[in-house]
Amino acid sequence: MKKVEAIVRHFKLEDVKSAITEVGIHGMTVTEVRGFGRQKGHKETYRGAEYIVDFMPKVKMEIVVGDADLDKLVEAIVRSARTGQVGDGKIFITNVDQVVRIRTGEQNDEAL
Amino acid sequence: MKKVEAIVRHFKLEDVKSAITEVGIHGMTVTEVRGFGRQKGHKETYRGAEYIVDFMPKVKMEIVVGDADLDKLVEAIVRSARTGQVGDGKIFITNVDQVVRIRTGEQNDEAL
Amino acid sequence: MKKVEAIVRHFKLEDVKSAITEVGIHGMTVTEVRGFGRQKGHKETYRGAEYIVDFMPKVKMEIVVGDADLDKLVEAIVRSARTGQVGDGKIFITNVDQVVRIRTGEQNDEAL
Amino acid sequence: MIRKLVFIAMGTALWSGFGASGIAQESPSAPPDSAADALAVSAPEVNSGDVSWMLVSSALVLMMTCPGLALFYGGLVRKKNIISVLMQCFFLMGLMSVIWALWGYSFAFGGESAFYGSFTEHFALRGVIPHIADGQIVTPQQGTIPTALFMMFQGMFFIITPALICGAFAERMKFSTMCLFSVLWGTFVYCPICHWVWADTGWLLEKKIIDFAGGTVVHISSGFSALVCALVMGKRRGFPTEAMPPHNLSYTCIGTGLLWVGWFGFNAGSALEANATAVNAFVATHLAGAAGVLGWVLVEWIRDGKPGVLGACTGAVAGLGCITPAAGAVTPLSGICMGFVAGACCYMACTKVKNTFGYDDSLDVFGVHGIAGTLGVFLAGVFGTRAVTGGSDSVGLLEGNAGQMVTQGISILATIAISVAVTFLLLKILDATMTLRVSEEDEIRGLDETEHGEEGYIFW
Amino acid sequence: MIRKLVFIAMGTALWSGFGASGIAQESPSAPPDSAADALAVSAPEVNSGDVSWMLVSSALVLMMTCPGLALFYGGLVRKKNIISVLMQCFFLMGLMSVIWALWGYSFAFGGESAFYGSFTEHFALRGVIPHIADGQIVTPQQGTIPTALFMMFQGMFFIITPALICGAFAERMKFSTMCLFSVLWGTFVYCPICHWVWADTGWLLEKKIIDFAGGTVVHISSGFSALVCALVMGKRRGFPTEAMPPHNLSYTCIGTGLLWVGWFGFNAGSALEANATAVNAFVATHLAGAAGVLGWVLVEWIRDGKPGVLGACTGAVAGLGCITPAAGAVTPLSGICMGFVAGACCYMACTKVKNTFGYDDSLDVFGVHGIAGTLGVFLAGVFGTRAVTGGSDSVGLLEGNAGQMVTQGISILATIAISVAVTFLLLKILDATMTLRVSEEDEIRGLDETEHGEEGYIFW
Amino acid sequence: MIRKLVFIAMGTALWSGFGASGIAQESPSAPPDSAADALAVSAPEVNSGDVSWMLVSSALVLMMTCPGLALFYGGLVRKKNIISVLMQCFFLMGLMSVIWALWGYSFAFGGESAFYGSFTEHFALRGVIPHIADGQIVTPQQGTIPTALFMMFQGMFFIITPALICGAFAERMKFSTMCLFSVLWGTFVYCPICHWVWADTGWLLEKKIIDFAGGTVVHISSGFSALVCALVMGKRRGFPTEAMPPHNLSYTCIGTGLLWVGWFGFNAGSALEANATAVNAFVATHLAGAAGVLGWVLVEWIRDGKPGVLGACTGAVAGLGCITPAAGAVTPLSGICMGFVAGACCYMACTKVKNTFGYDDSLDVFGVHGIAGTLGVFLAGVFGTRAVTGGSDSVGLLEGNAGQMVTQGISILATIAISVAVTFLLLKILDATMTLRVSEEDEIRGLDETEHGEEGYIFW
Ligand SMILES: Nc1ncnc2c1ncn2[C@@H]1O[C@H](COP(=O)(O)OP(=O)(O)O)[C@@H](O)[C@H]1O
Ligand SMILES: Nc1ncnc2c1ncn2[C@@H]1O[C@H](COP(=O)(O)OP(=O)(O)O)[C@@H](O)[C@H]1O
Ligand SMILES: Nc1ncnc2c1ncn2[C@@H]1O[C@H](COP(=O)(O)OP(=O)(O)O)[C@@H](O)[C@H]1O
Repeated sequence: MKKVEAIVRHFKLEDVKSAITEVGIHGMTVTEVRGFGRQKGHKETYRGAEYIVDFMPKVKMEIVVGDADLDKLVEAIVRSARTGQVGDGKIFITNVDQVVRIRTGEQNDEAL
Repeated sequence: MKKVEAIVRHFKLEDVKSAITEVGIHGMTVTEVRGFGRQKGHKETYRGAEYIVDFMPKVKMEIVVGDADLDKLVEAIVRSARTGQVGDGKIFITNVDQVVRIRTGEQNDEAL
Repeated sequence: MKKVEAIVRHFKLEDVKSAITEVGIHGMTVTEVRGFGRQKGHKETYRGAEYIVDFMPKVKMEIVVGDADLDKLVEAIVRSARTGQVGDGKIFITNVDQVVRIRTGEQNDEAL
Repeated sequence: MIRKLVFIAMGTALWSGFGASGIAQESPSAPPDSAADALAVSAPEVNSGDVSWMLVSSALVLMMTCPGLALFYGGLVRKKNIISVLMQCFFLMGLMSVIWALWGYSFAFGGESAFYGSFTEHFALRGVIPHIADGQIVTPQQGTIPTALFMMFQGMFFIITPALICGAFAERMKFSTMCLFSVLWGTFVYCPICHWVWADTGWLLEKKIIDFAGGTVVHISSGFSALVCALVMGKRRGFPTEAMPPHNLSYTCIGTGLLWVGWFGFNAGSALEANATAVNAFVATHLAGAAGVLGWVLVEWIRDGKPGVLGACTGAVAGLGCITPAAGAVTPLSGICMGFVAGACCYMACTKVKNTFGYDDSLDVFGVHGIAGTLGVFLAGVFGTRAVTGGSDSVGLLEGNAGQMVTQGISILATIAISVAVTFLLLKILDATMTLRVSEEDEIRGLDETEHGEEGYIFW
Repeated sequence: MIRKLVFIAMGTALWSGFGASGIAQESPSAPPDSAADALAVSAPEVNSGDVSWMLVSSALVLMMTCPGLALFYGGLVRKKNIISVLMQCFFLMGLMSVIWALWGYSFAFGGESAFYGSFTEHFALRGVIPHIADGQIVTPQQGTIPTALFMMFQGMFFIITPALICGAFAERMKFSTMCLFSVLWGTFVYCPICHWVWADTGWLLEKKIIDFAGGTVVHISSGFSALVCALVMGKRRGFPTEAMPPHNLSYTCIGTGLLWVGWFGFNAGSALEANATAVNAFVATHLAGAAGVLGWVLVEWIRDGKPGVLGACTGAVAGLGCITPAAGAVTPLSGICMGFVAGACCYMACTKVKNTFGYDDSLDVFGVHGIAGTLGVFLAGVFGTRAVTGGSDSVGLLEGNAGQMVTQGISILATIAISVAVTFLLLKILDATMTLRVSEEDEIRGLDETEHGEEGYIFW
Repeated sequence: MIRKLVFIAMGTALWSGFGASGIAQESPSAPPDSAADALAVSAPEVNSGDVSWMLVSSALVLMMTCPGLALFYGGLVRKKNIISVLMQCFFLMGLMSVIWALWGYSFAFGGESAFYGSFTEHFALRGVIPHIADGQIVTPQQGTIPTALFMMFQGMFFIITPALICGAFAERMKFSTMCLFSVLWGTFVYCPICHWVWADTGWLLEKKIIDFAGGTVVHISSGFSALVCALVMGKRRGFPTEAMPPHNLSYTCIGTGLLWVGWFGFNAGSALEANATAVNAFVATHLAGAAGVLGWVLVEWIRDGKPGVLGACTGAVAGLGCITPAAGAVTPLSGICMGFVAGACCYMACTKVKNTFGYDDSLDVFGVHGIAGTLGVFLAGVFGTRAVTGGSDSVGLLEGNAGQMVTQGISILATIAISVAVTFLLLKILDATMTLRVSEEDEIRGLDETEHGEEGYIFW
């Protein structure tokens, strides 16, 4: 099994969710994060004191899938999260050794 | 070493923490996340406009352990986080190559 | 490629960011987390009711780097995040199979 | 200045005084309209300064419920229940106001009985608001203000008192049951006590109780009813093992600030005129609130090691609650003593007493309002002075009038008795018919989502 | 009490009454200064109670804009736009106040025309504030209060009305355009309507319109202008498919509480005296707000299955908006009816109507203020009664004066006509010259960052 | 209307006027009680309109400290220090009120000296509140209101002034030291300056200073003391390299709205009557605040490229602070000028000046209150006019009275001198005895956790 971590723009969350469910994947975990990268931040000024905000709000989606679903999942994310502007985000794929569903104790692919 | 990521219900956090410390593990990192899965969300209505909230609040616990402790840790989580209702959450286990304790520079099992 | 997850103190975030960018790494994702470990928590009292707060606010930095950059990155983090007091945090290193840049579809090292 | 209002009987709440000298004494059995006509002839003219102050006071007391109490309570619950607390306070502003206009005012202030009012005399504001009688426009008047304003000011008390009780069953009560409970409680607990103490023919008024602005009517009644609610409804799931710290103390602090400001309307408004009594009530109220802060924080600092803002806020409310019955009868200096004692005692009630007995009065309604109110009615009997009430008879225990303590004691007991008995009865009936609590699953998910389908904060 | 103010013409807003009996009748064409001198001789003395109440009322109406409306609206937008909403409300307090002092008051209340005021007569507060004429200090007076206070009270209305409109184009309008739009709208929509209804020579006043505190001037004008804004500006990116729930309903609830309290100044202050009319307006206002809560929540509970705090708050505003034109002309009991109807109708307008036509009135300014205001002006003609307005002629439809309905209808139509036409024109001109909306990218990032360079909450 | 109060000396704060015409002139050396008796005979009657307004004003000024200032400051600090700021403001409401009742009022307004008051004359409100003398009830009166109300209104100023200073040492001062510092500062800085300016025998009053509502007493004193605090205490850890943006600007905006509303009590209340002076002060205050918004925002928009809500809020406070000494002496038009200038100048002080000198005045108390207050006292001498103050002598520089500028200058310098000197001394003593700052570790963790053991928001 693989864990797909996708860092995407905030307002793309719903689109990506739809795209993912369309390809038949029905579980994910989402975290609010701040990303630092090529995308230029913005300036905030409070009583003349300037702050460069270079951590941009993003969401991280974590989706664990069986190896068979990996490619179509990645493709769905890339398609739905892209705007073409700098800052669209990244996808990181890592290996998962084991999955357990807490409710039933089911393991691995059955637990997804 | 293994990283155990457990997505559990919010109100189970204290119970799981106790169960984990009872089996002798004394470190973890917790993140507030939103989970999408089988568990049905709920409907919110604002001036007649309905929103389906299908991202449920969950907490993600990340615990890195030596391989020897893995099984009892997973068992402790499953036991303490279970309610038997849909939405109890998942456990994902991945491999960790290296651990460093920042304060001392200690590495791997010594750093845990 | 490797994913470096560093759990560090809140107020060290800017220092660590600087140290990392100085060694030539220009992307990272940051999450607000709560850490439980050796560091003693504190007591809060509300109308005489005491609560032990043992989840300390921390930030988790996730940085994916090519294997070549790993050591200098870890070194930079350890150097900049250390105070020498209990609670400085940990670094966890895991393997990353694949990286995709959503904007361009570039893969792996090119995507970083 | 020699006090003008010497005809006000010692220890009598001033607004009753107007009644006593106006309606009650001169034409006790006259029907309202002709009484009003009579007033139009004999009563003092409407005084713009008094009207101005009473309009403001009414607005201030409304502000106490929302945003005041809504924030004070809202900050203390867990995030998942913030909406439910706001909704309880806010919806009661709608519900209780209409009930008051329909029958509440009439059942509190109408009728000739010593023990209860009349549902019909002023039903739907009959004889209270401007109307046409024999082709003449009649605007009923009470003292120097229109009766409609007196009714409105009193109505604001009718809103906040059941809202105070909500703190006891916060985070677990069904909203629909809460609504019905509040209407019934307002009718069968609040109105009778209000009648006893402030209606012309009330038996406690007759006994010359000192309860200037509602120590019995508001604080003891709500505080003890709250205790009954906490006991009958049972604890919140997880109490007391699970940590349930306030989710937003900044709200609680803002709310307390607004409560404090509103309390000036509550207490100084209870003079019903912008006169020296109002001024004394204002000053005594402020200093009692201030001393309440010091009292609680001092004890907390010594016992818990740190002074907290929740303690400061709770101490203020304790001091303000304690001075309420006494504000028009004691000097501001006595106010300082009373506030300080109340702050310290309520700390003990909210910590030691609650822990000992183990009931889950979620937001400490009993520990603050019940205790401070009781203390206040008691101490009003001790510190009451004719320098403030006017008249030539001695007033409180310190002026040598030990009999007042008996009156105060009887008033406290009677108020507790009716509050406990009727609240218990109502809760039992409601539990049997529509249940009091939400399901355990709903309690865990939080009432915001399950009872109201809304979320308090959406910060991402 | 027989009402003192029998000389006030039936159905005439009281403040115009002063004008009618003072300036207009006795010296209609006298220049302001000598009129003021004349007043100094013949007018009633400044009454401290009335001054006190009007100072308070002015403060309360300011409080309605910020924090009241700022919180009410601020809580309803998404987190990324909270600053922009606060800024719009707050900055308008600065901008509109200065415009009012410079020419707004003059253009609303100056001049002799039936249709528009004079830019010059009171330009920069000439003849309004204390000044020296022939070596004598002149402090112009209107009724029993200084004219400067009348000007100030009215000025607070000039602030809040454009601020209300901001709800329609929230989350997408350019700040600079919003500023200019508000100044132009205030000058060319607000001031004329205000002149028609409340200036001595206004044609709707002449027709004896019942609009006590601004059903036409404030609510219909802002509500219908808001609708035009929503239509001309177009929808927010993502509307209606994307979920845009309120980011902080607790703010909305606090804001509503403050709006409610402030509304007492708005409505009861419109009596311009601390008298029985003010009291009636206060009570009617409160009960209409309360009934509005019940009206909305009841319908919502039945239709959506759950009673929400946003519904309760919106219902309150609907009820309060509806009673505004009628508060000094109907009894508090009619207020209950009006509030209840408004609550229920506005629910329908904000849900059914908006969905059917599909415009994006972001915060439902039209659905609440437009509808409730129209309803209120209409129902004022139905329920108006001489028991409240004084005088001996019948007032509303229920008293047999069907002609009043025609006047009310004309007033509504005229107000809608000017609001829609001028707003449309202004928006088209501004769109062509400086554009109305921010760029799509800025809209996505949020106006806080892009228009103001600030963040609402930094919680980590 | 010709001004009634012609006997009030030009440039004299009105409340001193009462003293001057009442106590001071007729029986300067009489002991308080018999003076009060004398008043009961010769003084004007208590006026319900004036009492009403002064009760409201007192409530409004309290509201300025909490929730007003508490929110304004609370929003500006980092999340980990929100409780500490709220606690400082709230606890001072308790602490300073009791100190004021015990000796503060006496030391400010008692005695015969030109330079300091008497600790004993009115110790514990002796001769201020109702009491019995020779078997007679005595309610001391001042002008048309009870003395207790005058004392209370003044007491609210005694609370907010040290609370203002808290902005300078926010996020690093020990709470216990802050408490003691505030008591000492109130006693040895505030009370003397207050005595100079507003007590019957004060030397600056004697010199006919124009300081209507506290430009010297409140704003210069707190602003310059704040500067000393910032310098003596040193910078916050990380200042100025680390970003320390406001954690909750919505709080700051709400707080400013409430400050603005409360300021009407502060300034218009300083007329001590609901009269034309109060009205003028109200209007001038409002327009100065409004112009302050425009002044700051305009400069900020030009220099920083974007208009921010923090700028709008700070500009409002600057304008309101600047008009404070002048509100009862200049016309509202001058108020617009003064507010605008203050907004622009304070922008410069908070950005250029602070950056140049590099001190860490955390929340810009000096840059706002110090600068705006100084400007205000100065400009009051320029714009003061007999059209507003009454009387027949010319008042300000523009009316040809250049001498007034000297008085204003001396007043400013004297206020700065005592503020700087005594504050410096107190801080040095407190630093040596109990230390001023928390430990560096505590500063990093935040004062909420370390000083108060509480958390501001628990949102998960
Ligand atoms: N090396 C990295 N490790 C972890 N996260 C990264 C890394 N580089 C970028 N990111 C994440 O991806 C987001 C987008 O990256 P950015 O360089 O701004 O644009 P793009 O994805 O278009 O190249 C960043 O905000 C950050 O959250
Ligand atoms: N494929 C997945 N990848 C990542 N997280 C998942 C996945 N499936 C479920 N989750 C997480 O687990 C939580 C519980 O899953 P759900 O399907 O609702 O119930 P259950 O655990 O009882 O099967 C979800 O809310 C989500 O956070
Ligand atoms: N086994 C673990 N798994 C995951 N996170 C851990 C683990 N142990 C510690 N941490 C994280 O590291 C942080 C610091 O650990 P702690 O034991 O307090 O101090 P130190 O890093 O100095 O040993 C914790 O707050 C927690 O977030």
